[in-house]
Amino acid sequence: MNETKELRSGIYNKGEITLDEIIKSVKNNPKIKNVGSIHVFTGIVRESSKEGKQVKSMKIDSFDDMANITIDDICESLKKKNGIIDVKIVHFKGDFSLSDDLVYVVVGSAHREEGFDAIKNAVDLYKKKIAVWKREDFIDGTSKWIH
Amino acid sequence: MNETKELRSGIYNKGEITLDEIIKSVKNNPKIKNVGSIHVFTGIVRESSKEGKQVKSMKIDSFDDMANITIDDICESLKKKNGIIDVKIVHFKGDFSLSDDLVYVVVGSAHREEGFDAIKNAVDLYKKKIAVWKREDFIDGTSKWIH
Amino acid sequence: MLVEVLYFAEFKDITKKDTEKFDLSSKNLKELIDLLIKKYDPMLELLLDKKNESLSNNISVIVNNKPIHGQDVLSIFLNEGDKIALLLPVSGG
Amino acid sequence: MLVEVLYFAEFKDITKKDTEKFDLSSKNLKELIDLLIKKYDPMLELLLDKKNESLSNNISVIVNNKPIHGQDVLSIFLNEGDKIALLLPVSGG
Repeated sequence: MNETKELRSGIYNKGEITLDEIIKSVKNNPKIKNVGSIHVFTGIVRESSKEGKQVKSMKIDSFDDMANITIDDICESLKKKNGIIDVKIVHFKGDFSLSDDLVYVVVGSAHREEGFDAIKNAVDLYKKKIAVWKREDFIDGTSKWIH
Repeated sequence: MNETKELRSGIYNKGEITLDEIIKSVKNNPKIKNVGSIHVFTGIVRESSKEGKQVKSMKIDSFDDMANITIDDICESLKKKNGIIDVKIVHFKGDFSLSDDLVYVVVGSAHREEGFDAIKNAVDLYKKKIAVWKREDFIDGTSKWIH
Repeated sequence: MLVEVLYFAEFKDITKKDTEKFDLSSKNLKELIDLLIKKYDPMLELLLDKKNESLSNNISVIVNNKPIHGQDVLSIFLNEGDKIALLLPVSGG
Repeated sequence: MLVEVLYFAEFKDITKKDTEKFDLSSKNLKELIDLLIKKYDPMLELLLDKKNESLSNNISVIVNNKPIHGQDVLSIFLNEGDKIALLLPVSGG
């Protein structure tokens, strides 16, 4: 009897899930024997904004219902590709300090080539599509929602 | 005072280091504030060999001295690329079961594009260059060193 | 007729609320947008295009978790209890 | 003159050893290869080319952790205490 429940992709509060738990969940996939590589992308808070302003902290807001639907769509569409066994996307919301983890994407693939393609794809898709917004709070006291 | 020592890339016995420790070491890099994404590749034991034979277990042998030199070279050359802040490669040796972790590659980069390129690069290079060999042990009792 | 507006990102910062109910007399989105702009000045620039005539191209309208597409979004009908979200372009972390 | 051979992969399986010392009378690699093949039959196929004349293209020679390149590898000189490794193509996990 395996007591580990499959971990649901989607929006979580900051720190509610560890990367380790997501990888363990991929390792519990019934098709894990077909997996030869596990790929991980972790987005973290960088100090320098795109315009070069110095970031002090970050706020992530999410329309959970819509974001969860889109995250599931992205994972399911990528799992249909040849050699992609599992895809998990966990995006956090809340208040973040420098270098805090914002998002985890984990892909289990038969061979590494498919895995590299799929994780890049997954990141591009969640950045464009899921109903999540980030606000950079700068050291000069100003703030900006990024679009 | 930060008591965490920088984790050395190289050859280790199976399970001697966890992925979590490597990621923590990247997060302790003095330039971590410049990092926006952390990329991970984990190679694990797949049940099906390239010729389709069913794998039961795997043996990894390593020429530690040479492999450690080459791993350092790969990490240092990639860290010279624009936007690449840290690169760690940990390759295990010993006896492995299905789905056991064989190797970790971790890249910390300013932006994700450089990170995706660098980790693919790192994996291609270690596969081609480091003095490590794998033997697949099949369920029919035969074995084969892969070259 | 009561409808509920869900606020995210800038809208949450402006209103300091997660959601808010509005009582509409007509049944279309335009009345709701007018009420929002009347109550919260900074919404004008976010919601309308430069001529203040139609919805900004930046805004996606979601009603009961369904995206609304089409040319004339302002004139779509709303129903009692609808949950409306007005979304600016997303920016995942 | 004693030299030490380091065994990896197939060579370790064949010899059941990590390292082994050999006493050479001449000072070149050819004598060592001949001794290895004489002691361990299966090494012939791994070490030499199809005509059994020169080292297989698959083999890289490492002496004291330095790769040896060049056309005529078999005639390179060895010194007392050298550590020699004969490597088949690598295959990281």
